Amino acid sequence: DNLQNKPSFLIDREKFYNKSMFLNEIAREIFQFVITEFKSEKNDDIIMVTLVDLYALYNKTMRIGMGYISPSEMREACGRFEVLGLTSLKLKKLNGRVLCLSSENSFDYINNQIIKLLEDEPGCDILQITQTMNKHSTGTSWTIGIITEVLENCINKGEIVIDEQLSGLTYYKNDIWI
Amino acid sequence: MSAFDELPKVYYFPPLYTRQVNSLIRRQQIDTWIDLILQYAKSMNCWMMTSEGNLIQTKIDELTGSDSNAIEKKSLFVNETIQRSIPHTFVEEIWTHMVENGKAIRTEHDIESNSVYYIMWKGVDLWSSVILQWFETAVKLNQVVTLYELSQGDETIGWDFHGMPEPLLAKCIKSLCDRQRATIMKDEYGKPVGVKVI
Amino acid sequence: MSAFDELPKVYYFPPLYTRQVNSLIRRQQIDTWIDLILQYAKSMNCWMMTSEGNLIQTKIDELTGSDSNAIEKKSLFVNETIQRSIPHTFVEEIWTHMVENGKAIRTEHDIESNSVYYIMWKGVDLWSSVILQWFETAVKLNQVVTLYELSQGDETIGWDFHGMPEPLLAKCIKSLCDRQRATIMKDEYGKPVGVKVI
Amino acid sequence: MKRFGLAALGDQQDQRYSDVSNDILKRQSVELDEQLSIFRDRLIKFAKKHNKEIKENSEFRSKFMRMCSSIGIDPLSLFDKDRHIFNAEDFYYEICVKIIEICRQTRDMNGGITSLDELENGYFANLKLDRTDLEKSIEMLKSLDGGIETFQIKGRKFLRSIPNELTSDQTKILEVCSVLGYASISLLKANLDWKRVRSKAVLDEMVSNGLLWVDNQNNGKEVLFWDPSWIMNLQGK
Repeated sequence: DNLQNKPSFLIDREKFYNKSMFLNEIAREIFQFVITEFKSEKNDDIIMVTLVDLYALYNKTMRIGMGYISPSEMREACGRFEVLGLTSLKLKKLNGRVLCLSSENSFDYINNQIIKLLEDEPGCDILQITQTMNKHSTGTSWTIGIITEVLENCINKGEIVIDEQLSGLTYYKNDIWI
Repeated sequence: MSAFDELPKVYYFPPLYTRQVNSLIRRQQIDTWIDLILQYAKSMNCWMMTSEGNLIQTKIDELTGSDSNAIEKKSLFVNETIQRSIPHTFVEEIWTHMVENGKAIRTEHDIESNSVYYIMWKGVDLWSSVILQWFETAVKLNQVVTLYELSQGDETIGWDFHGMPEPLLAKCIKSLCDRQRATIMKDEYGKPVGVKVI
Repeated sequence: MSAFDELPKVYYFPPLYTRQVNSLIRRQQIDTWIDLILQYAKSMNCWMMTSEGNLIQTKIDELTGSDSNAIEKKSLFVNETIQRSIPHTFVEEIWTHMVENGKAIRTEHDIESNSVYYIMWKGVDLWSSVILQWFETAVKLNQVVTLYELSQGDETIGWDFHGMPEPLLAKCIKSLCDRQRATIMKDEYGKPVGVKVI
Repeated sequence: MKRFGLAALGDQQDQRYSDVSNDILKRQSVELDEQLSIFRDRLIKFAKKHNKEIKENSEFRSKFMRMCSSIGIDPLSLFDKDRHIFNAEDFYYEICVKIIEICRQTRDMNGGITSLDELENGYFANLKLDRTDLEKSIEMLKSLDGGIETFQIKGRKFLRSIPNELTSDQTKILEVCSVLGYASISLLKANLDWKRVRSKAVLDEMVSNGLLWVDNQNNGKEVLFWDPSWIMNLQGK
């Protein structure tokens, strides 16, 4: 299942009669790529990745030698998932500012995991949180970008409070102020 | 200082010292600080605090009757155990709320260019009731009692306004005056010195 | 010394010399120092550095074959241009990280009570591969070559391990031994002097 | 085992990102540079000579580019804007990818803020591209909706790669930094007439967020707070 070394099928821009067909094919490939590469070991179906991170990784992994796709092609391709019957991943905007591709319930799942982690280890910084969250997966299932947004959301909701020191920002579960 | 050890666990919660971004949470955080200040001042039996979190103990010289202020070295706002302290700008926000809620009254005097606040672990109205109660219990109605006697006299020992700075006592009694229950006597400089409760 | 001028711009960034309090920044800062040490040692074609940041040039007397160490006067950790230097305690923290990452190996000898480190601008394994490559290219397999020849001989000129101190060469070759590709010959005192690569 | 990884986008310590350019070139094997540059020259010649074949045979093209990538050769250095292996737009897409990687890797160094000067003259220095190419690519990145945006400080353009917007006080401090490289409590007093407590609060906050570096060797005088984007104005290579 090593996608990088064995490209199963080359999606060559020039072989497509029109852009739409090309995008459909790209959409399928992106979908497959995300499903394979971003699943966590324990929870296959919990996937969440920012489009920015995905754009860099997908191109560097799958498009080398094929011609990279453009940011807008990536966006458009992801927008076609539903029509193509690829329903398990959807575009979702986090905190009104960062566009992600995510499976259903993944946000709540990561949210809960982080809170649980902070309950056990109060005062982690974002790097520790990201590392701990990915401890059980072979790669990195959740990037710092995703963890940042989930944390931001928790802070906005009041579930997490911050300790801002010169040494950096650390996070605590809020079980004091409701 | 052992008085810090008496404080609730939240005092050792590091995020308490960072101004929280969520406004609802911050509101509660500020309330927590107000409670801590009140509780700390009360447990130390103290009436004044600098804006920097240092309590001020008023010492009365028994011979001359003159008073002097001793400032606690340690600030409530600096937690050495967990090495945290509240940033100045946030401290100011806390005092603003505290004054608005009537839990602190800014005095007219600064110490080392820091403002000084009376810490109202009871509100002015509640204090005036307690004082009134003392006048009734001690059978002091319709006679002039000096503020010095109220604050330092043997007869108020055991009452929790014992030791209250005279200007603060005057403020509390002012509320009795407003209810036509008291008259304040002033010295030749206009400074309140005695009170008659009717 | 012009070698400093060859260093990247970040070497002239004043806060690089203050231990950063922000832990994420500090990680970057330490990595930057490790890169600078490696790059500097490499550009000077030098293998050893004192813990204080002075490179050590090993000079071999061509007649006697004995070696002596010359210490560079200027330390990498002192930047005279911008008048900054790294404090001792922070220097130690950097060395600790560097050793942990296999980018430096502490030698057994101190100079003027400072530790001395081998600077590994290639890792041990990479060096052993390069050395192996030399044996193959120079058709020296299955014969004993002295460490002196490897380090100082004309035949290794142009190879970047030329000039490598013998104890470090021995360490790198040790990794070939572990892979059953080499045998080390020792003198009567147990000091490695030669190697046979198979 | 994965041969590439998100690790590179988050955690630089993680060496799993064997996919290259950054790790091998920059970190472990500076020494490979010379050998690679010879090899790279040959590859470029090869690519130019066989441009047509490479273009037409997608299987070969893919393998060729993968090989380049696996030995740490940036496609941007193989083919410039005018002589691109695919079409001119690909050149910009490659810049897009590289910008994302640079932003992720330097995040801890600069708190997510990089000047366009630094991108152009630092990270893209050896590649044939100019400011307009960079700006065009950054504009393209907008459709990913990831909070990557440019902003200006005193006419100088910066790229912000994490979605936290700067507060107006933080921006003012960066403005002060744009003159000498640093800010300090007395500089802020002199330029903005800020009180000590305000300056301290904002400076501390920016240190916490990784936006400023502390310098306490200012001849025993007050602490200076340096903007890492100043590095490119310094002496050295």
